Amino acid sequence: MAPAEVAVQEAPVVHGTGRVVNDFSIQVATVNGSGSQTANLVLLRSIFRMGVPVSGKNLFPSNIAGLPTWFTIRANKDGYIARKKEIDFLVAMNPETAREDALSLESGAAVVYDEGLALDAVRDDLVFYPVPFDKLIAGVCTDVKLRRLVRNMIYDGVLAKLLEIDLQQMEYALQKQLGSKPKAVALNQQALEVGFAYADQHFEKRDPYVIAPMNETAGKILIEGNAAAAIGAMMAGVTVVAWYPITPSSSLCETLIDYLQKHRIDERTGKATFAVVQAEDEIAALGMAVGAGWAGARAMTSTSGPGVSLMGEFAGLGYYGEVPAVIFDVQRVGPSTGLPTRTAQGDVLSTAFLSHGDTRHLMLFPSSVGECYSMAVEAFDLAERFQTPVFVMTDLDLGMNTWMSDPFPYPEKPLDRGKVLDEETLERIGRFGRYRDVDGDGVPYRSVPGDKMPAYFCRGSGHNEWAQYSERPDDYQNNVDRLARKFENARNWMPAPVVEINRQASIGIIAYGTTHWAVVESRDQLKAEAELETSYYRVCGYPFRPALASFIERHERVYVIEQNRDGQMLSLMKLDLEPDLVRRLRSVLHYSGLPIDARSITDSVLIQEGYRVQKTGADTSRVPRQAGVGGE
Amino acid sequence: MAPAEVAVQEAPVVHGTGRVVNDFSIQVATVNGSGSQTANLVLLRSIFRMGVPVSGKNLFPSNIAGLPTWFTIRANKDGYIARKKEIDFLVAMNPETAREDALSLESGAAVVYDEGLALDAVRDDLVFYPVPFDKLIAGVCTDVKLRRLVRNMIYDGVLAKLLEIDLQQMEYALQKQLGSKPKAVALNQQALEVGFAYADQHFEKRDPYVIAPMNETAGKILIEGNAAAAIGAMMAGVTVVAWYPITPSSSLCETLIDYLQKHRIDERTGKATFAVVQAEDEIAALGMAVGAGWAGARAMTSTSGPGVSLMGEFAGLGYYGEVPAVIFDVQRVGPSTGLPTRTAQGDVLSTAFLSHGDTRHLMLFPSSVGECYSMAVEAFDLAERFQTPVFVMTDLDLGMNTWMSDPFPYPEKPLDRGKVLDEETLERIGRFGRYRDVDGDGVPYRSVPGDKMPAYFCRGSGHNEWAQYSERPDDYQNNVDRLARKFENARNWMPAPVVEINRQASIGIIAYGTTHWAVVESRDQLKAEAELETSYYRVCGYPFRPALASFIERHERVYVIEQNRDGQMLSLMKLDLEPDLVRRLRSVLHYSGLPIDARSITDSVLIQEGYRVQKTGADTSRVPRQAGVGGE
Amino acid sequence: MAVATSPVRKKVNRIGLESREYRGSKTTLCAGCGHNAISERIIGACFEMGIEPERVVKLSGIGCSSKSPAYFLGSAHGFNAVHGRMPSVGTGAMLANRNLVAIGVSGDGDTGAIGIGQFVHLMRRNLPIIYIIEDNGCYGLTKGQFSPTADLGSKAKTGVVNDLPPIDTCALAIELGASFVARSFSGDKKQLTAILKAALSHRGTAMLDVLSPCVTFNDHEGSTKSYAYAKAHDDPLEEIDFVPFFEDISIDYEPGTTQEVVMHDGSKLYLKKLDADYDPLNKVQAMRVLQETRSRGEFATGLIYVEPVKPDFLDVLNVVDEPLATLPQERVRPPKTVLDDIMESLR
Amino acid sequence: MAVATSPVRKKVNRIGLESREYRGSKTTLCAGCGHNAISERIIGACFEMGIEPERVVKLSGIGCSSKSPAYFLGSAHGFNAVHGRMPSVGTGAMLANRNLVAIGVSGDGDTGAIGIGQFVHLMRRNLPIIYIIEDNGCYGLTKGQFSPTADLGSKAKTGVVNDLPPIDTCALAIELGASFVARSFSGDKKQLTAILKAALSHRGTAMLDVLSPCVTFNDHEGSTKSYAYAKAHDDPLEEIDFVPFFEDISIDYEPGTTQEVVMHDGSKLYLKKLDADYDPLNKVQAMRVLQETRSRGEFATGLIYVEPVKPDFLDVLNVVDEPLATLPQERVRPPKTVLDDIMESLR
Ligand SMILES: Cc1ncc(C[n+]2csc(CCOP(=O)(O)OP(=O)(O)O)c2C)c(N)n1
Ligand SMILES: Cc1ncc(C[n+]2csc(CCOP(=O)(O)OP(=O)(O)O)c2C)c(N)n1
Ligand code: SF4
Ligand code: SF4
Ligand SMILES: [Mg+2]
Ligand SMILES: [Mg+2]
Repeated sequence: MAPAEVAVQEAPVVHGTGRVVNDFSIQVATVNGSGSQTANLVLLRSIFRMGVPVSGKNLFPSNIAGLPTWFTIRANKDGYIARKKEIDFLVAMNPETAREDALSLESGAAVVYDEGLALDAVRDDLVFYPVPFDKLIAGVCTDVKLRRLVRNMIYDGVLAKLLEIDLQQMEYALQKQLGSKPKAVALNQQALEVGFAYADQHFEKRDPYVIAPMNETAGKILIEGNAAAAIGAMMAGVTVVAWYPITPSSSLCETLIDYLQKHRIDERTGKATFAVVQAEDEIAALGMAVGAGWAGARAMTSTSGPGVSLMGEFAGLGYYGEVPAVIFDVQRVGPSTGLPTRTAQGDVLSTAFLSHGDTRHLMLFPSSVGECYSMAVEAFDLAERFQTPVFVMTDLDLGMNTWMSDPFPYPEKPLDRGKVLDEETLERIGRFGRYRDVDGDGVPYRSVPGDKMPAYFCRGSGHNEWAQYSERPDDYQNNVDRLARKFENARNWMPAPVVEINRQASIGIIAYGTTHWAVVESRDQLKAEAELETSYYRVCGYPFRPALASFIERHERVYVIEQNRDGQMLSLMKLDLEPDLVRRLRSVLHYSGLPIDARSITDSVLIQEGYRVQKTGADTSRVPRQAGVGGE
Repeated sequence: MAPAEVAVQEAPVVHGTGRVVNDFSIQVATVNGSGSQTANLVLLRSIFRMGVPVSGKNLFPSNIAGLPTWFTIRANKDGYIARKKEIDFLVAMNPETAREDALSLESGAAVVYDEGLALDAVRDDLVFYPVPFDKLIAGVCTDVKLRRLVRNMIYDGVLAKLLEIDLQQMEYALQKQLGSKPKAVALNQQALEVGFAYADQHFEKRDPYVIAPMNETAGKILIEGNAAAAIGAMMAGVTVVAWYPITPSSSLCETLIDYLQKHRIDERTGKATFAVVQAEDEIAALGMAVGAGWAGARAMTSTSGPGVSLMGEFAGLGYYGEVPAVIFDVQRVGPSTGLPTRTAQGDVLSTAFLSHGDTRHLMLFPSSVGECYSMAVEAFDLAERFQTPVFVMTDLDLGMNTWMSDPFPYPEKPLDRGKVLDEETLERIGRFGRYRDVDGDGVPYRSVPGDKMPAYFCRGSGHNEWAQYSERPDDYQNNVDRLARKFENARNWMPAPVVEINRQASIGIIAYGTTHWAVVESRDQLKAEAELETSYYRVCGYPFRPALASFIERHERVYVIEQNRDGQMLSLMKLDLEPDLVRRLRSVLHYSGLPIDARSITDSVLIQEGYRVQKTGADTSRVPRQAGVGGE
Repeated sequence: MAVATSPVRKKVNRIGLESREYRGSKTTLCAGCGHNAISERIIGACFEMGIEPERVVKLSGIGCSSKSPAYFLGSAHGFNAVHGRMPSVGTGAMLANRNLVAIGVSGDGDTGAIGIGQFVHLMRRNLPIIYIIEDNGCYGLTKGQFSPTADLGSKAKTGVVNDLPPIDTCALAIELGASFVARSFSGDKKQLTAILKAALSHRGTAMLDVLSPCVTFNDHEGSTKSYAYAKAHDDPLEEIDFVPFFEDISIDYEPGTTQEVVMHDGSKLYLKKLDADYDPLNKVQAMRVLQETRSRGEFATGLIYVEPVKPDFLDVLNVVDEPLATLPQERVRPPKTVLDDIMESLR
Repeated sequence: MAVATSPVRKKVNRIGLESREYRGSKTTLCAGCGHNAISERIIGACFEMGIEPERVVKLSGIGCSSKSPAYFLGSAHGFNAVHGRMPSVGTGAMLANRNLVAIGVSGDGDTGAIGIGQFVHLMRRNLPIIYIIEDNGCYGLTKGQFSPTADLGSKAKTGVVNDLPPIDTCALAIELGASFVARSFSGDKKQLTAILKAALSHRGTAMLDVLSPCVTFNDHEGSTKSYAYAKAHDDPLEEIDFVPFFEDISIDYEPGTTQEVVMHDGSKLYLKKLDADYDPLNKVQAMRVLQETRSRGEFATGLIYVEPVKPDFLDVLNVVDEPLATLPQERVRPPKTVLDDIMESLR
């Protein structure tokens, strides 16, 4: 079903100087629950502050403490921030995986590790930097409990020295991270310095990797997609939030609560201009959002696959009763509970048709944290404009990892509350029929409880234009035909695709969501390695814009690249497009749970284009053999 | 989206004699809850017993009592038993709709009605038979309460006389219906006779419609699809049934309970060889079936659209944990609560992809009560063979209406319990790996709690071949690739399509489920009216058999006929087939909630083939204007 | 003597509305169904209390009972949601606009089976809503299957015997924190109206379990309440007033007394009206009374428990007084400075 | 003096198994998590009772607690279902094979929130299963959100305050008809083992609410149980034994006494062990004791209620003694004559 994942080996780009500047990845291997988050984010931010494009991805297990975790930072002067398969610089802190971690490196990679692990006995073709962490930390801190927490900051110090990262930027980043806890800052700062000093005194630089200042991040921010979506929801004026915790979506609502509590408390009364409920489950969460949307609130929920599967019945009610609601689906790996802490784009097809009986849904596909923000705002407008549930399809990679971005612009447009009945309209249209297609666009007017406009009865059972219960075939058919028209009209309101036409290209690439970042890099690889020119179409919404067909028409072969087994977006296209266009489509699929990387795309496209590609190992080296029994 | 429904008028086939023999439809218009069921079924069965092909369809509202209901019998010497749009003979018992009912008839139709309704004042081009029901019933029965119940039997008597139905067959049918209540039989018999006598004395036959004995039903049975499926489940050896009431599926489990209590009580101990639970909802119902299937039972549930929408999460667990379960989806009109008492084929697409994250399901599509029976048996075998949920997609028309059929054959094959581990197998395969693809067909072996074979841990989270928790990319990918292989292999185990190749035909027709019956008739119409020869492919299962592609290949244009708005089966085909074949496919859609009729298909095909078709009224005449506010 | 002729003045309530302005569409339920009587009482109570219909939202799940919101207060908004999920929809609606008066109608199947999870959590939240269970011990709309409040041992028309004990929704509601819990009978006009009026002036969850006979399906041969059973086991049978089919049952009895109600199928219901001096403020006593009456095969009726000043869910959430739904943009979209500050903090 | 050397005989139970044969995989839960201690007690109780592991099915939903079935009885079948739905899966399994011993493990989130509906109905059915709630007042696996058993007023790490009162699963279970209801504490080895052993010999639903500290997330500043709160409001603070992080809490106290347990975060739990002569057969009293202890801020521990001879769900359904799952074809497919008769009846 899926093409085998093959990959030519990427040689580290060694410059004339023998130095690899701003183009490598660092991986920190720890145990979850051991408190390495601060050290890793400080490392990330300090590189970012030096003006070098970065991304940080956390590969963590689905439990709370005690299992292997990897944090990978990619610094790349060209702005490639997708996951890269190869690790150039390893920090091995986890005794359980250290051997395997070291074995999986390419020859010539560097490894900072705890002295006691004696990794230099495992192989001899790496650059070894053993550090006596325990000894060093003992000097920093007497409290045994605290040692565990600041120990990790030592490797930041070591790396600062080895990678030539500005220590001041590290200190700034530390301040940023722990600013509210001065004692913690001081302690960590000490650890940082101890690490730096140790490296300074004991290590001779023997690997080529360094960070040098650039000017590529000025003005930019670092943020996770979930936080970005939360800010978007707040700026969209969300008033009712009902949610149920689930990885990887929980932090969306949790961050939102934080922001709302800070910025949406009425100054005069000290009361909240919002209501947030942790519901008893996802059915109730969407039920509350639907109830609130019906009663005029801007309402939302946020969840992941299992939650979406539970929301089917209410999603259908929202579609047929025509109730606005925004649902963030931060996708993780399915089927079923699947891999709760891994990323995928696997809910696309089932969400499009979520619920029985000719139901269809609008979907948005943010690719970046910036779009998590802007599409969150847009989703509320679309939900009210089209009076229907709108799904914002993000994923774990976007939602929970840290991304660079331009700062988010303040919304230009006022809130679009859609066709809410007012006296003027009522006069114009005469009698109010809740489901009457007055304007010929399939979108009827609605009134809202308490607004003194004519009331109506909302229901999931058959109804006519006047919102009366009806089992008449003509009423039924007129109504669902109008719904189909409304859906069709929504096409042109969906966020526009991002299209890059390359006049020399006979090959097109289509992607969406986080797959974008690997595509950007892969297109350059295709050009560099095989002189393959490509055009690019990034899908931002469903139903598709008409531009999709014209894009495909311009190209002989079009690769649809996505992170699921079944080629779900391609499937939606098959349903929509003329067979002539469908014939041009090919699939590039990646579904290991890890974020897609450029190499996998490039190789798959090259193979499908008839090139011979040298095979490398499967994309699994960075994951524990000892994946124990347990799990969410 | 849907072609407008147009229809040329079908002229009643008047024979040389001026008599229309065995080719007309009778409609009885009553109020639900008024007890006309017995009279209608007696009428149906008596025609059936005279050897004439018949079908009976009940058009009822979604409430319990007091709203208009229509029962339509079609008698057809050629065996066409799909719904026919035109009514030839009306029995108007409902004062509320009588006027409208009469107005909707074609000129020349006959109407039996309650004297007081004075329908002859409404129009004068019908054949009128006014009957003084109240006066007649008063003579039969003194108890006022009972009068209401036997009153309807009078029209049976009147019809027996007018349509030349054998009174003895009516009496037989009455006996069959009420055999256990001798007093009721006697009373009804009297009413029958009174009606017959009245017609005999007062009416001169002025309409052309008569029933004459034939020999087309000998040995056949009359049954509803739900009862047929229940018998199938019992013969499949079902042991655990968990269900939640919902129209139109409730009678499936209710009938099953009846049969099980009669035929599956252990003679020696008086105990049940089955367990039936009315669950608290559909989530629990499927959860119980999955738990029971995992523990080795043959387990099932039965529901309709809203229930399926709630079952998403467990369906995904069944797919990924590989647990057998049989789910009957007796489809009704959606979206949402929709029209609970109307028929549709609207859950096809959402059920195929029910649940997030690359989940897929096997589906069976019975067309007849015979297939409700045989596919029920088959579904349990397939569920165990492929260790996965199997959906049997029937609909309200099939499930709740009364159909003729050949008697059901006793199953030839023994139960296929699939790959259940035993000592011999264990020896052969060495170590037991629950999710190991030992045989290369994607189907692993399973053990069952209490069977003393090696145990395993079943889970919806990531797992490897040994059923251990795993988050490894390669484990994940290997496993879902195997699942895809398993699904692919199931293709050839799905019930074979029923294919009729017409060598002269350049046009193919594809249908499934109850649509079949209208297709049979429509193909004859196409031939008779436009000399259009057609081939026919009836889909019986999903994933599709490879034969589907070859069928389409043989034909220039292929019409996929179905009862939903969105062309759902056609959509599934688009996903599966080469674009070259997809190009040949066209949709014929019918989604008014009424069973599809041949005329609608014929007209739609003719129009799409470029013929000019005379338009008739929409298919809505038989449904109340006064559809009130209320509803399920 | 000449009399001044003035148009007949219809009786109006304190906000100037006539009773008919509280009516809804014509019912499509069976004649004699207890649910219809309850609709009448809701109409009456809202009229008498002078509730503004446009402030009311009517909410329901799916079932015969859940249809009834269409049959009262026709000028109020209504939402007939999905089966068993009225609580979440009602919660959302009240969050959107706390000034609404929410009247939720559910069935014993809608609440006791598929909806019991949402019921539990609504009670726990003390959402301001009147939550009425129209309790007939069966699934009316799907033709008479047992619901979780059906009598143990009763036998349905299909022959199936109910082998599980009934759930007591009042006891559950009290245990879970509802601040107003009552039980009544659809035909007890006086008591039900009084309870509804009290509920309309209560702030917080008012849970009303209203026994409401299903004339069509709750007619169980072999049931401990059935006519046949009564005939065999009850001596003073001849004294029983046979209530004809399709006619409302109405009763009126004194506080402290027990009333035997004969249902349409001849089965009997024993209602024990709480004493006039019963103290509904005492939770422990309320639970005890429920248990005791239940063990005698009786239903305690009346206002069983009330906690008059418990903060409701909106208070707990500290939501502004105005409806969230209609707050203007200035109050829900923070100014540019806020966004800029957030951006700054992320550098 | 020469001593005969024989291999050291490990202690075996009545069916000849060693204790280690009741172990499962290595836990992946946090060190010190109460759930681990409960797994140990299950291992101990099953060993002591001589349960055949191959007759056991381990069932769970989703959560840290729901992972624990992997950590005991490794040779038993297990099913880690979906969140909150263990009851239905367990019901199906027991229907399939009534000879199994079902041990279900759930969390307070898994049961109290998403799963409360299935919980209610399982209790009502008196399904033969040991239903253990590993109750830590929070959602461990999703990082510490409040569950429905969280203390009113406690404050999570995110700053959110829990503003709803806790659900008492024991009171609910008794009200709903469970035939064995107990509460204990993960660290009370003696009591918990005794209760588990009793539960293993009970036929019907044995509902065990086991308080089980989450060392990682149930560490709520501002909670009424928190260390800080205790410091401010409690005089004899210096007497409190600070329980170091990541170490099991274990306690042992006498019937009739109240034990103050200091949790990892310094918060306190008050456990009131039922008197030695407490009569668990009395339902009314059981409910009263629960209410009273609760109102004092204590948790009653011990076997709170038992109804020893209540028919279980399989009895009620009158299912044959053999597992339905493995009945041979002859017993589940009626003979041809039956089908023929049915066909005849449809002519
Ligand atoms: C998800 C779902 N499952 C099942 C149904 C079918 N259904 C409609 S009403 C009903 C039961 C109604 O019983 P109750 O709530 O007691 O109301 P009553 O009709 O007795 O007033 C059921 C099961 C449905 N509409 N939706
Ligand atoms: C349908 C669904 N919703 C949400 C989740 C996410 N989830 C996993 S565990 C859990 C809560 C667990 O809490 P609890 O049952 O108390 O177990 P604990 O971890 O505290 O032992 C949640 C919400 C899920 N897996 N599935
Ligand atoms: S079926 Fe029963 S509950 Fe439904 S309307 Fe009729 S009497 Fe009422
Ligand atoms: S997070 Fe809490 S509940 Fe989960 S394993 Fe750790 S201590 Fe236990
Ligand atoms: Mg009911
Ligand atoms: Mg918990």
